[in-house]
Amino acid sequence: MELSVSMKAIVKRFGRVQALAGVDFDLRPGEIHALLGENGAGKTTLMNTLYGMLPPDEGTIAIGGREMQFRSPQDAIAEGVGMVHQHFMLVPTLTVAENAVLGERGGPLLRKRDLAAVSERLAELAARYGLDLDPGARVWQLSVGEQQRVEVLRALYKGARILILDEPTATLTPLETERLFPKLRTLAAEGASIVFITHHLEDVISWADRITVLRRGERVGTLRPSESSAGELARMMVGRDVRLMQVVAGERSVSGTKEAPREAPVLSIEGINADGDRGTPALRDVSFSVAPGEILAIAGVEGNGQPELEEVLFGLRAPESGRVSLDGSDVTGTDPADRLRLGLGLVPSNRYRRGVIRELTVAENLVLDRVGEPPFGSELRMNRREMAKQAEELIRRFSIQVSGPDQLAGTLSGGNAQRLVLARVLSRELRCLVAAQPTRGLDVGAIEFVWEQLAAARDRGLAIVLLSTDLDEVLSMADRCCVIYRGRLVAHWTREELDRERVGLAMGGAKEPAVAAPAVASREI
Amino acid sequence: MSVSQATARLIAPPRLSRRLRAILASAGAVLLSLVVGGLLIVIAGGDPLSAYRSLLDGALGTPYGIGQVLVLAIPLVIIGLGLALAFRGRVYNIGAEGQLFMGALASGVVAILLPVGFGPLLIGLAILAGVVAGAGWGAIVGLLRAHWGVNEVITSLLLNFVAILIFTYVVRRPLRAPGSPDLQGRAIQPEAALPALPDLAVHIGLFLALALVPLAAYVMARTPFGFRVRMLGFNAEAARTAGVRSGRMVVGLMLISGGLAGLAGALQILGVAERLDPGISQGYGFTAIVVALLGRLNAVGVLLAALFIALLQSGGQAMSVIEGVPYAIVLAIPGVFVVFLLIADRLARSY
Amino acid sequence: MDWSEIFGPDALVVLLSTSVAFAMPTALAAVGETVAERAGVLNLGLEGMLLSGALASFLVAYYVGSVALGTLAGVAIGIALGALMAFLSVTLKTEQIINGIAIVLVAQGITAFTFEKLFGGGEQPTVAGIPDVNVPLLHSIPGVGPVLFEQNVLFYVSVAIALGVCLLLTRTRFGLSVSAVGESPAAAEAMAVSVARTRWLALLVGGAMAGLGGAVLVLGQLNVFEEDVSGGRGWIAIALVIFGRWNPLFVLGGAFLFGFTDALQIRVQAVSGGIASTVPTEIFGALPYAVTLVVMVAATVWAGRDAQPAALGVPFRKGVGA
Amino acid sequence: GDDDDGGGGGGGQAGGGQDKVKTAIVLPCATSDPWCKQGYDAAKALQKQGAIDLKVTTNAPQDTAGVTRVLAQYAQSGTQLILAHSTWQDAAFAVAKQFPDVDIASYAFELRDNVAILEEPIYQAAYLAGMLAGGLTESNTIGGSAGQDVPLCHAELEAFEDGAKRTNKQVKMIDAYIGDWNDSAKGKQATQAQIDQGADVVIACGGGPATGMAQAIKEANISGFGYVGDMSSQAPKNMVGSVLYNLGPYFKAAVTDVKDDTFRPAKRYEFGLADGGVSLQLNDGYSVKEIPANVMDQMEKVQDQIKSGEFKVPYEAGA
Ligand SMILES: Nc1ncnc2c1ncn2[C@@H]1O[C@H](COP(=O)(O)OP(=O)(O)OP(=O)(O)O)[C@@H](O)[C@H]1O
Ligand SMILES: Nc1ncnc2c1ncn2[C@@H]1O[C@H](COP(=O)(O)OP(=O)(O)OP(=O)(O)O)[C@@H](O)[C@H]1O
Ligand SMILES: [Mg+2]
Ligand SMILES: [Mg+2]
Repeated sequence: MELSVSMKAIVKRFGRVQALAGVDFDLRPGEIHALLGENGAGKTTLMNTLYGMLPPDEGTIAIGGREMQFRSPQDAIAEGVGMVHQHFMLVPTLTVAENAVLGERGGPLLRKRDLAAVSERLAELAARYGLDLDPGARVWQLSVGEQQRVEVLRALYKGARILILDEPTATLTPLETERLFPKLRTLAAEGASIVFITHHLEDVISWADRITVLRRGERVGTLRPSESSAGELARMMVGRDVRLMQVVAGERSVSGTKEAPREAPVLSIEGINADGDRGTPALRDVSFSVAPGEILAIAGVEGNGQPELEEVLFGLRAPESGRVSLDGSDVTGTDPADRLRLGLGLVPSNRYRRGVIRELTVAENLVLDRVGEPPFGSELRMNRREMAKQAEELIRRFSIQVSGPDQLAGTLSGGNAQRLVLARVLSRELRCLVAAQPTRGLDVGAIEFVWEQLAAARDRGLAIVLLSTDLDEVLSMADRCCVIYRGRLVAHWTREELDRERVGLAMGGAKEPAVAAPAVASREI
Repeated sequence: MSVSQATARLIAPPRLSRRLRAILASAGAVLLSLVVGGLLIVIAGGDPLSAYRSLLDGALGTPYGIGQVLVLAIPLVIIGLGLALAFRGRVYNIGAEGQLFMGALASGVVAILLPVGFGPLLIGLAILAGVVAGAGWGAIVGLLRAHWGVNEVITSLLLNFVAILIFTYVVRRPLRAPGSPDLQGRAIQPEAALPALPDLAVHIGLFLALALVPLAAYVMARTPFGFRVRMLGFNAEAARTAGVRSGRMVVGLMLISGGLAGLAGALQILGVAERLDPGISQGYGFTAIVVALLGRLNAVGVLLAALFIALLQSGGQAMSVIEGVPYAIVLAIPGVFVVFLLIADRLARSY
Repeated sequence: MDWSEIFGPDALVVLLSTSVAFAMPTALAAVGETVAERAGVLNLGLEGMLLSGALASFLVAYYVGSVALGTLAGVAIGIALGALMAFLSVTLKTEQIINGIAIVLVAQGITAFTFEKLFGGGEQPTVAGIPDVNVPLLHSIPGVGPVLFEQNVLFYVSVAIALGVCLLLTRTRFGLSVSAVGESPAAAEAMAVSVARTRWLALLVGGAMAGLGGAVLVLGQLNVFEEDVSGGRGWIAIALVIFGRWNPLFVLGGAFLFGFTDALQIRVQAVSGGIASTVPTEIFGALPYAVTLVVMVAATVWAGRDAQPAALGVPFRKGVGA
Repeated sequence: GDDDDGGGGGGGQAGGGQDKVKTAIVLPCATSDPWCKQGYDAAKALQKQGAIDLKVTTNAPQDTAGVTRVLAQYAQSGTQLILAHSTWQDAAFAVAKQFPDVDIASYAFELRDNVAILEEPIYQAAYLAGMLAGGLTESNTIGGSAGQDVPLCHAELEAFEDGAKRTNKQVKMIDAYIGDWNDSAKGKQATQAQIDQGADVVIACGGGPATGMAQAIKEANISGFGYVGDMSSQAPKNMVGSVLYNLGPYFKAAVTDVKDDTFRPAKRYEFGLADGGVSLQLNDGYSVKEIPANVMDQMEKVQDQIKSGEFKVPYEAGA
């Protein structure tokens, strides 16, 4: 049978970095093909060359047996290649239909009527593949899951027969994930070829027909799920054995909850209401508190208020009403500078937006929030020597892979950037830590490290609020767990009550009357 | 992409080999713009070689000529330093011209009206008034942006017009020079005039400008404040998360850059015009933007860029006088130069 | 003072019709700038483009004797400077603010030089004006008629083009690409919209509009050229884009509001006669700037900043993700 | 616009060519601008007569420091007399102090030993223009627009009004100050506003306002007076005439003083209507309407009275 895609010996360099060192990859009609690898292994880069976004430095690409030289996505789209990017490639201010039309060749005019025709066609496709969507909605109004559907729909609208999905499940609920794959299966059954990139080994095992593993720009192998196991795949990716999540979780539960002393809460919020960026309500009457030595997980799917909660907790967003207290004193109106001083730390959900400053060195980034404080100098002079010393120390302690403290932070891989953020935040004297999506997009090795750090911090007596969309993370780390849905806390469980099914359902909005307890505050202490 | 890579590149510390390439690029740009300038001179009917000789001669041939270059460079350096700092924090103050005029006005009012017989005190007060007024005028912009996110490019730009109108009113009505047929304000008290260096005929504000360069360099590179400014410029969100109070920083940067522009205005009044006179500036506040950016938002760079632009303008005037080519050519050459510098610089980076 | 001499129906019609006409150069430049900024490029070179457009159109009209060719020449030079801006800002990706200021400097020098070279020492040259044309039927509509339909041909052309550009942004594929490129260039590029190409075109449109504005100023209104004839209109146009929140129709409206306050202050001086001696004329002069400032601040406070294209001022580098 | 005569600055022979005064004129605008053209023409005329060696700078910078550099450059290169044709007192003083050998004439309002004052009594001619305006107006409304409300312009507009009142008691005058010397579009708008208020004879003060005024009267087909230079070519049918400022007598006097070594202590040069320094030049092509003969007679009579010193036009500089 003719291969739908055959990539041979693809090489791609970025300056001195060799992202791909001669990778072969092929794709059969009607198959779902998973692409696995650590952060920075080259998965996205490989697919970008297939999609015409990046020209390969060496190697050949054939589609349906014909060799291609894509100079732009335009060429690839014309050959039936569609891609759903890791970071969605949608213009938030435009409507779904406008996003679909974008880049399409055709007459210069684009009248209301033309857009209406597009909408109609989109609605048709949506109905056929069960991707319900309003083509007239503006993208910024859509949840992440919906945005992903827009991406898929757009690719189909453009006639994609080869569909690439880059980490499609990273931001979806378990429920949404479960809905996505059957749809992909339907597509594949109609003859389309699908590649999906993921870090979730279970998804791979349950849904892929074949699996290709990349490591450091090279292909380690291609196999079938039946020939493999999660542990095996993890070893292939990392090149060594990895303690899987359950292990970390198990250890923690031994040293954690059971004996954790119940003290007065460090951080508590009451009746918080807050608006999102576009002025629509994002948090409604949210209350909770967290005590020293415990991790309170707030689980939720993207688009339900986690980022806003993160911001309100750290003083980056002013709530419309409600109260935030730290160690008993009201800090509602204070800014991050004040809260840092009071011993609150934040591991931000978007590490490049809030966590590191790419243009500064690793050493500078490690003391971002402490310049001017002893021992790093005074307001009149920064002590560069102390900063360097601190950097060396933290780089060692947190195993940050850098060529030296003067390397620019922007050149770090995602996992290392996250280590840097953790190193900075945890090297302060903290009373309380807000950790938002601390392992998003990280590979298994890096996740392991972050979890260990958080658990250790908790064991040192920190109060930790963990905001996460990742069910595994919540199940592994939480001493207590709430679910946030549409801006409200809808459930509350202790560690003993936690259950994958329950949490997953609650994150998806399903009612669970048995456990849901609105009077969160009364259950504490 | 929250941070402009271009600014990032401007702010990032250059490496040595890059520095060499940058120097070569600048040299190339100088050469190219001299060629284009020469072409214009030929069109105007002049001889480019002798024109350029007279450019250098006029600017640097005599102590007085050198002094004139310095007189022009002083406000450019002072304003340029403030703008460099503000631009590092991505606070785009386009209103230095207005801040200069407000500073000049306040300092002139003090120097004309305050009955203080003791020169140094009067000068000190007049300068202080200039700094405060410039800073205050800048602060309006800063507060509007800090509190409501009002775009500072526009507010500062519009306030230029308003400041100049206020200045015009004062020199036309309450403080008009008696007998003047035109827009000229009263002369300052003789005690308030800045002493000038002999031969060079440069007022002693020169030393202030020169002292500000290392000070600004120190603030930018060595103090937590300078560091926070860079944080803000690279990534305002991350800076805020790391405890930088961005609102205060924006207001602070507007106070500083406005205050320095006000200082420049005060020096123009006390050292150059010695009266309230609209002729204290012809777009210095705008030229200083070019100075700040050409100087790569770097204190020493600002000094060099200011000297270079001043040399070009001053020498250009000499050239037009000696060679009889229209002065308008001189207006065009800095712009042409900047364009070529941008191109050459960019090419040097990519190869 | 008799306010009916300003706001009475007849007076108001006259006031509106002059302010609409005088605001036209600024309005054209501002609408063009809207296109460029919507595509993510802050073009501060507008003043230089207006000025060059003014000179080019004047020279061609003067030597060739054709207003139409003169207008085209103004547009052409605007496009040329737009191309320079695009080359620097899009192709070379150098700092947009400095590019714009450099263009203004070059334009000011070269126009002054050229004009002096050609006409120095002679009589001040003038070109023939364009007569007003009353649009049949429409001009007799009470109120609107005299304001909009008793103007010169260039005025009608300008209105048509300004509205055309508004439609270009809202009703064409190009307009959609412009919005996408200014809002999220990476997404646009992924959808095969060339960011570089779109920004180039947007800057060419912006340059053309500014050049046209210069032509309208000189050929439609003044019939003479002078050094710095643009008189800061380019800067005001940039302010108006932000004022109009990047919506071409609001920008157009803002330009006319600015023109109206400017005409109003002159009118108040004319009507009041004596008032000029008691109230400082500078207060009148400051009125348009103050109104613009206040409305802009109010609009920002009220509606927030989100109208600004997210990628405004940020050079796009292929392959460097967000 | 370059006009170095022959050798220029380099060829200064010691002693020999003493009869030609080495002169430079520094102009704030292009020589096509009426103000600068008047100065330029007067200097050129002296050059043609062989009285001076002439160098010209046009479009000089507007800032005091910039002008100072230009003037200093001339002073340095052996120029004897600098005609600084704008209100450049401070720059002139600075250069005069630094280069005590040079003589400068400028629109100053204080004297220095080597800086002479040029006066511009254009208001005298404006008075005559006003007299005609009074006779020409049908609406009894006249207008004047100026760049700034400074004494020079204020006096001109007041004199225009006074003159008009002399021939027509009912005349009402509308003033406007546009706040800008160069913006012709605003100047045009100001005149149009006055026309809308019923003005049918207008005058202006300043380059931008005057240019704009010329365009406005042409469009509205009403009458107006040119400012400083002969502006009739800009509105050939509508310019009644122009109030001229003739620099010939001024420059001639200054050059003669330099030549005769009588320049110092420097003096105030003032040549009014009587001395040909200002005049009202009528435009033959004017055709909006007939100038009433009696008004013309009256005007000419007053003109003679001014010349003979019998009548003095009041100088009202404003607040
Ligand atoms: N535009 C670029 N410029 C320079 N280096 C790049 C660029 N894009 C990717 N790289 C580098 O190439 C390598 C492969 O990156 P790629 O994004 O393909 O990894 P990935 O496997 O998709 O990782 P992740 O799981 O984090 O998404 C990394 O070292 C990365 O830093
Ligand atoms: N240190 C780096 N980190 C991230 N990306 C890099 C780095 N060095 C190079 N790249 C990427 O490598 C590619 C080539 O770099 P270069 O700077 O030469 O190109 P460029 O400036 O984007 O070129 P052009 O102006 O033609 O678009 C770019 O896509 C750039 O993003
Ligand atoms: Mg990646
Ligand atoms: Mg990836």
